[in-house]
Amino acid sequence: MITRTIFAGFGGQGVLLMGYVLSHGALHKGLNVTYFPSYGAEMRGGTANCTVTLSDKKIASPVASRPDVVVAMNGPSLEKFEPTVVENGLVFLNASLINEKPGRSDLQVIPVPVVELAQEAGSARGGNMVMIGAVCAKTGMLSLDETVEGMKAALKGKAKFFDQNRKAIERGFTFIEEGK
Amino acid sequence: MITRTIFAGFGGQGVLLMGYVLSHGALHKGLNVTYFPSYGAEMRGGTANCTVTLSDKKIASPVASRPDVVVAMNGPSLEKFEPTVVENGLVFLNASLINEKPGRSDLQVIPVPVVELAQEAGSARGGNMVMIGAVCAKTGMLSLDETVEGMKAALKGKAKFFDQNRKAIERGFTFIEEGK
Amino acid sequence: MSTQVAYKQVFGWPESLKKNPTHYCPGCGHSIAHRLVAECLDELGIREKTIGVPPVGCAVLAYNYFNFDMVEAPHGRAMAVATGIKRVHPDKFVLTYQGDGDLAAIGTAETIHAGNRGERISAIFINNAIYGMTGGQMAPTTVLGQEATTAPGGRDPRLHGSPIDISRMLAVCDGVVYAERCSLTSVKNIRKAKKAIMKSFRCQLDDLGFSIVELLSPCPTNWKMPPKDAWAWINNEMVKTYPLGVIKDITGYEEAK
Amino acid sequence: MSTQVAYKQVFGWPESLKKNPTHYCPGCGHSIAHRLVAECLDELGIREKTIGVPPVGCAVLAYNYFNFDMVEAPHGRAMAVATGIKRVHPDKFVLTYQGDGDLAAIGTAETIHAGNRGERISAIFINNAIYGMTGGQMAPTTVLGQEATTAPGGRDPRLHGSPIDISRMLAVCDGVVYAERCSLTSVKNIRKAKKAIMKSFRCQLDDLGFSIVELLSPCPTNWKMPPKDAWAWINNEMVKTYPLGVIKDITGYEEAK
Amino acid sequence: MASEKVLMRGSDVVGEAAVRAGCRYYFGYPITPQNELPEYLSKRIVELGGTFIQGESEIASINMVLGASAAGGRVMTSSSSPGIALKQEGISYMAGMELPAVVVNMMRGGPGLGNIAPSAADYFQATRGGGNGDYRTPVLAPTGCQELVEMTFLAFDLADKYRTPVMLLGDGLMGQVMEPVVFPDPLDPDSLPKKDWILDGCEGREPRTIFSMYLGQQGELYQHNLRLQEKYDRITENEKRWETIQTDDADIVIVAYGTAARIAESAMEELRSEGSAVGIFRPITLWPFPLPALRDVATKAKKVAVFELSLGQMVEDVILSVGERAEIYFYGIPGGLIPTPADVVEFIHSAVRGDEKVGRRIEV
Amino acid sequence: MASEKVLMRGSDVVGEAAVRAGCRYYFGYPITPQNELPEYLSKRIVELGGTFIQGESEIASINMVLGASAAGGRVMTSSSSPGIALKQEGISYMAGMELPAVVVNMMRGGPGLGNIAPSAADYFQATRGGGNGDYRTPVLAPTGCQELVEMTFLAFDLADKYRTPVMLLGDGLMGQVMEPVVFPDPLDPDSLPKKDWILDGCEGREPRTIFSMYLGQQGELYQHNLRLQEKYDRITENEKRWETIQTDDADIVIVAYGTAARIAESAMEELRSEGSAVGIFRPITLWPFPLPALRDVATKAKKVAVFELSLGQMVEDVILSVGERAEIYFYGIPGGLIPTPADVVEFIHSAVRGDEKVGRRIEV
Amino acid sequence: MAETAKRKIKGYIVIDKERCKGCHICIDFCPNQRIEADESLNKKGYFPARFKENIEEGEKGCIGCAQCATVCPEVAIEVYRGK
Amino acid sequence: MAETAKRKIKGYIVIDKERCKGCHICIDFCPNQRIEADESLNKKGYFPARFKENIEEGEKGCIGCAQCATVCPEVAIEVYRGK
Ligand SMILES: Cc1ncc(C[n+]2csc(CCOP(=O)(O)OP(=O)(O)O)c2C)c(N)n1
Ligand SMILES: Cc1ncc(C[n+]2csc(CCOP(=O)(O)OP(=O)(O)O)c2C)c(N)n1
Ligand code: SF4
Ligand code: SF4
Ligand code: SF4
Ligand code: SF4
Repeated sequence: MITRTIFAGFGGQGVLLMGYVLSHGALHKGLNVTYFPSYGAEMRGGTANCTVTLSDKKIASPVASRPDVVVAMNGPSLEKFEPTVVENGLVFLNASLINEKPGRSDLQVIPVPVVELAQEAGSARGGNMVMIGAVCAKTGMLSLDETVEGMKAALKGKAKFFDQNRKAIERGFTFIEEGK
Repeated sequence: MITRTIFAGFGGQGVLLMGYVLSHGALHKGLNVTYFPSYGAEMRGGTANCTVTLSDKKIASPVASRPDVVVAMNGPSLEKFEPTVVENGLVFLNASLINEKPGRSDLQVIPVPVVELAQEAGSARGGNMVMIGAVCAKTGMLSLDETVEGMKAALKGKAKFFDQNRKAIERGFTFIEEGK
Repeated sequence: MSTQVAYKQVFGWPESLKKNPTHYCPGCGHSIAHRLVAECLDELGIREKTIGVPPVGCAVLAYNYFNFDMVEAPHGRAMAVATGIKRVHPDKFVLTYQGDGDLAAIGTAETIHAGNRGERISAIFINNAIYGMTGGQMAPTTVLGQEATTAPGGRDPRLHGSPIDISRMLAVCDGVVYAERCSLTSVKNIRKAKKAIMKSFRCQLDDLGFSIVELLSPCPTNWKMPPKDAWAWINNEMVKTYPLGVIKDITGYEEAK
Repeated sequence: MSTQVAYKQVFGWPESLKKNPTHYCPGCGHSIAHRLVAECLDELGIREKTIGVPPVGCAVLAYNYFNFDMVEAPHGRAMAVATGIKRVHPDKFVLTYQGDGDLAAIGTAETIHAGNRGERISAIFINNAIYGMTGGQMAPTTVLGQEATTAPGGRDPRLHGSPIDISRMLAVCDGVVYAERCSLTSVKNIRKAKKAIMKSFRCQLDDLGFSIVELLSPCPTNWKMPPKDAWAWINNEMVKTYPLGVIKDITGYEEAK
Repeated sequence: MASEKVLMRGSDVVGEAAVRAGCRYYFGYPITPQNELPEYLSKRIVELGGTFIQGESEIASINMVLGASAAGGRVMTSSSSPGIALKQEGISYMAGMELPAVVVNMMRGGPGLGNIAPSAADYFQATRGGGNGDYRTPVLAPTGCQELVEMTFLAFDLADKYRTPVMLLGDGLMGQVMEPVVFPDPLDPDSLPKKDWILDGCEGREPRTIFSMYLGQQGELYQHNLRLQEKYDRITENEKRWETIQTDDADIVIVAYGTAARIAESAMEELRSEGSAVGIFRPITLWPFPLPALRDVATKAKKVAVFELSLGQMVEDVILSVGERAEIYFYGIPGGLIPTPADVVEFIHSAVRGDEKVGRRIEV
Repeated sequence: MASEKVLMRGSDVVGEAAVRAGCRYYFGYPITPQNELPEYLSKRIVELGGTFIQGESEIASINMVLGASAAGGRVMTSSSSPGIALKQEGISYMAGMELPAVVVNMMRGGPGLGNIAPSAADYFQATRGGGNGDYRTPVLAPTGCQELVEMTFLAFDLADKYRTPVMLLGDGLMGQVMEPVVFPDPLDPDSLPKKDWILDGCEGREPRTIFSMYLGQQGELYQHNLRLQEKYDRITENEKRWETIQTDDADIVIVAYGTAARIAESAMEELRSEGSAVGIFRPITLWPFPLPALRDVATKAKKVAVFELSLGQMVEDVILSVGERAEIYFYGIPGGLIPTPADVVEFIHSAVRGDEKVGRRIEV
Repeated sequence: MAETAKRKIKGYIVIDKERCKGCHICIDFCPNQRIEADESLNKKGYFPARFKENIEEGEKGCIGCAQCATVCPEVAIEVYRGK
Repeated sequence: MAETAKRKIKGYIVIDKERCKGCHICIDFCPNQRIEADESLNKKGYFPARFKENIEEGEKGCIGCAQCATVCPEVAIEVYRGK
């Protein structure tokens, strides 16, 4: 089984960190993993994205021309990556920011109101953690524990953030599990 | 007919100028000619030499591994080029400086006391002009007039030296023609 | 807009700037410097005879913003490229626009010798004490103690050397007629900077020689400061290493009003 | 030699020089500079811990003359090469020996930045105002009016720029602790030059920073003058552009006797 | 001790592998996409008591490397395409002076400034010597983080063994990818074999000199070049490395290296799942090029398909290896795009059909 | 008017030919063995109202060339091997920016500082682009002074026609040799075709920009490279040049260019006088390499003998041209010696016998 | 612009909301606190600056001094002054 | 060295004739004119400097001051001084 996920959004939305969390969690779980950030144009500003590939076998290319999962944290990202998702693929939307809906009807779309959920979990800045929680919960790529372990490894040394982030990840899980 | 001549000596002895004179004279005469100076090591001092090739046909390589004529203005040059001369080749020696004799017995050796002859011609510094005169006279590569024309072309613009140099060249010719 | 009070635009878009959005970060000094250059060209009416050379650095895309002829130079070589242009078109106006890595590290030789030859070039030198484009590495102008991604504990003179003052070095050259250091971090300083740029341009138009205007410029992104703090850091800290003011002036110009 | 009067050798061959004949032209300053460097190393007893970097220039073969470890540097890059060596062997003594083309033209950036980093290197800078090795082209230090094969009518500031004073530029750098200009054209000047070299070597041994000794040096061949006239030209003409003396000294050393 | 499996970015992997291989000297100038490597080392190497200098330029950096190497240090520099172009003179000197060092090129799109997307358009420069003279540098082209570890170690060893600069050729993708890696035990630099040619002051011995200039009129430079050539022949004889993937039963073999090989492998998986007998021949050393091995594989398969992130550079070595022994197809993507397995699949479809819809047939 | 026959040194010939071809801008840095060229121009070009600048380095010089070219000037630089190595970044930029210029390389022995004897060891660098990225520069390899005149004119014309840097590849011997030459009439620079892409201030038109960076995510750099490739294909199609000498009846054809070809011609004369049917194939453009022509000649002769002033660079192009159509022998003299016809005669004797006493047989 | 506002003020500014990058330097530099941060993101994802058109009790209006525009790095502000 | 000479002089010099390049700088700098140019070339082709051993009437002898050696570019002069 091989799963390719693209996380995308504005520079400041912590999309690369989501990818780290997933990658570290997968390593913890014993999977093969590649993480590949957009290191795009040699210029400031703009959007960021990263591709995480998980597999139980050796991973050849770390690039995903046709991702299984897309996590869009803003409108331009949705626009850019929607066409690339595999048929019947999964699209997560930052519902706090994105009003548009994907045009394709084959896709399974999961809108996540990340800002609101993060606020509920204690800090409005934890939107990316909520989202990664939701992604892992929905796809089953990582369990809650594995996701939290991934987060800790990704933030190695910054223990003071662990607690808050765990709460946000949990909120993402419950959002999927409980549908709200 | 192709004739390759190497002129060699100390840096200050005007060996390159001898080559110029021969080359320009040959151009004047309507021959094909190549002139190739030693541009040796990227360093100061040491010796200088040049190779002049005359021919009535197209000249391929301007380099002479086996010259027909060698003009040695000092001992080290004789040492260096003697072994390269063709069988029965011609060697001109600056007899004012070189006491050694070539070891090869096949060679035709012409010692020219250039300093003394130049003094006779009016200036001790004209040794190289005496020598080129002697060389042209002996080999018949250029006539006296052609040699003088070559000298004028080589020194283009420096007319004030023409007279003195002509005298020295003539002295070289008479040295060969009259044997003294 | 209004029928009752007549409003007049007192601040707007200079013609020498294209109306493209810039890629610069919020609070970056590059875009201010762009505007000042553009305003000066407009006021001198020389946009159409200007040829500019941007750096490799954050301003590498300056040709998307400046509304005149421009040619890219390899990193550090803007002064050499500008020299080539100016020698072909001595009657045109040639400027380079360069960062500190470009002008004072890899381009040191080109900078010093263009100055030394007295090339009729105006150099706009954006000193932001860091490598912006490549992500915050130490610049030759990084001040002591300042953090950079390649000077993790802060710049230490023993390990990394001291901040370089290339404008003062240029001042040693006979061919350099004018060098001034300004900053982009207050209304007053920005206006002063504009005057300096104007003067530099005049040096070229009057065929006096080489001139350079060094602009202390904030890089909030790589300094890891909010724009406001970045501006304050220049005013409070950076000027200690790079005091503002005229470094050399043999133009003989009367002080501008 | 004599049985009646006891003679003692008061001037002889320094151990730090190999006994090879040099390839320098008659009356050239390079060989004098070699000797002074060698004498200083001998007197400090550091020959066996010295690593030298010659230039590409007439002194490219200096490793045939100096009797200590030496490594060739590409043209202009001696300072960078020396930096690499010194960082591997901070306890060894590292010197560069460079001509004006090498140090002040192609090597400008390497020179300025080695100085700026305060590398513990001693630089011997042979300023002969010309490119010797390549046959008399203009150097960045060629003085105004001086003829060169690439400045046929003599150096003209408008066409060729003005002579560069790299030692004064280096003095701007914090890392440079000592810079002095001497000449090799009289008994007194040569002795002064030796003192300066000694001082520069001490700077390194005492871990103070970067130092440079600039030596005005005759190139009779490319100046097309007899040696004697070349020496006189330095004393009478060249010093006008390059005045002798200390340019910077923050060593705190007491003046040598 | 060998490390646990850690998730690490390619550039950092090279940095960590370098210090574990005993490298204590790094000189370099920033350029995307390889800045993470010097950034990593600016901390790591200094912790270990080594030297990190951000040179004022690529040229200064390569010459600091030259000096440090002459002084006996295990030393490295890194850059990306235009920066590597600037180092050519220095590399040529080091080849001539027989000085070991590791030069990392994380290639980007060109020519000129281009952009920082992955590319392999510096193949000629790397394998034929972009500097002056008859010299070669071993070129290692890893694929993926674990191999970056191995190749970094190998690069230092080859450099010292043959006294030559060695090039490690990657690209931005390789430098940016994070993958789990295991590191071998760190080497103590003091435990490395002593070099008897270095400059460290002539105490107790004759002075040594290191140079590339041979002025002698007796053909000294000629002799020196023949000596170098002999060394290059030895390297060619002994150091060729390559990987074959499922070539045994393959009717068509993709020849690709580095990132292109990874993409090709994904394509191969897809093609195999469609039922095509596709294999991969991956040169690991680009110089010396594994000519005999490729010749064998190609002769057997009868069809090779060269896939390059350039408009055709390695393909020359493939032609030189294969000649008329197999049909050769070529497809190149010049710098500036991140290529995808789908492109390669299309290319192989074309090659299998024998048409030129994607890529082209090479006439030999 | 066309000049009378004058006796002139190769370097000066290039200088005079350049100004007659309308070149008014020269930027360069001294290096032996080509200093006579800038020295000549420092006077000549200034007399004509043009610009001569001795740059502070090769890098500064090539970038002055870049600027002058962008500004529309006919411009030239020159150097020798290590200096040309330093210009690689600039040349790569100019290729990417499509800027015309003539770059003269009077090669010397390498690697590194080497020495100044003739050499042809920069063939790879010249023909494959020693800089970064997928680019090529036309490379002209004249032999002798009269051809230096023609090739200098041609270099400027090709540069402008295709908007590309063009390399003129000689060596110290060629630069130092004096031979009689005739020059064509001087061109008035103002009479040259106007360029509609240059930068001269945007009066009355939209501003223009010239650059090599293509950041766009839509494959702009990719497209740019394909465009360049198309141009290179056109050049390959149209601009191949070569000379054959007595190949019609030849059983063995010597392949050599530049100085080596001159030496080879002397050798051929000697060999012919011995009764051997020897011919010469001389590539004049090294890139584009005259592959089809050589293929034809080789197929007919059945034996080719490659003679290079390097340890084997052009021989790769010969193999790519000839393949198994003929036996290929190689003999190379690395920089540092002035080779003699006698060496080549020995080599051909070996090749005719089919042994490897001098040179070696290449397995294809 | 509302009539009421205009009567009280000497000048006004127009901020190009999409050009603005939300550095908020202008907010700092306006002597009369006529600029504030918008609460909604623009298309690029920044919180742009917004001109405070309505003058509350005790506040001064815009005087068209152009200080905001002078410091604005994005040339996002046009300034108009009444005659 | 002749006895006569030695008695009169405080010092003497030894010039390495083959090392000397005939720049004749030393001749200029000797305060007592103790050096002159040789008339015959050395092996390299230079006219080397030569120490004037014999002191003529009215001349001063070598004082071993080493000025010649200090200025000699070739380190071709060794200087000896009497005690
Ligand atoms: C030859 C070369 N070396 C390095 C780089 C990478 N590079 C691009 S910009 C830059 C420095 C940027 O810093 P600066 O000049 O200070 O400008 P800023 O981005 O801060 O405005 C570097 C090192 C390059 N493009 N080319
Ligand atoms: C890269 C490179 N450029 C140019 C040269 C040619 N070159 C050799 S020495 C030299 C300059 C010599 O002048 P200087 O440094 O003043 O030393 P001098 O010979 O006068 O002592 C030059 C340009 C070279 N060898 N390498
Ligand atoms: S990185 Fe710094 S210099 Fe570059 S655009 Fe951003 S703030 Fe400006
Ligand atoms: S050319 Fe000049 S610097 Fe070089 S050795 Fe001769 S005199 Fe000395
Ligand atoms: S200063 Fe300009 S960019 Fe910054 S917030 Fe104000 S309007 Fe926006
Ligand atoms: S013009 Fe002056 S008063 Fe008006 S908003 Fe701007 S800074 Fe404030």
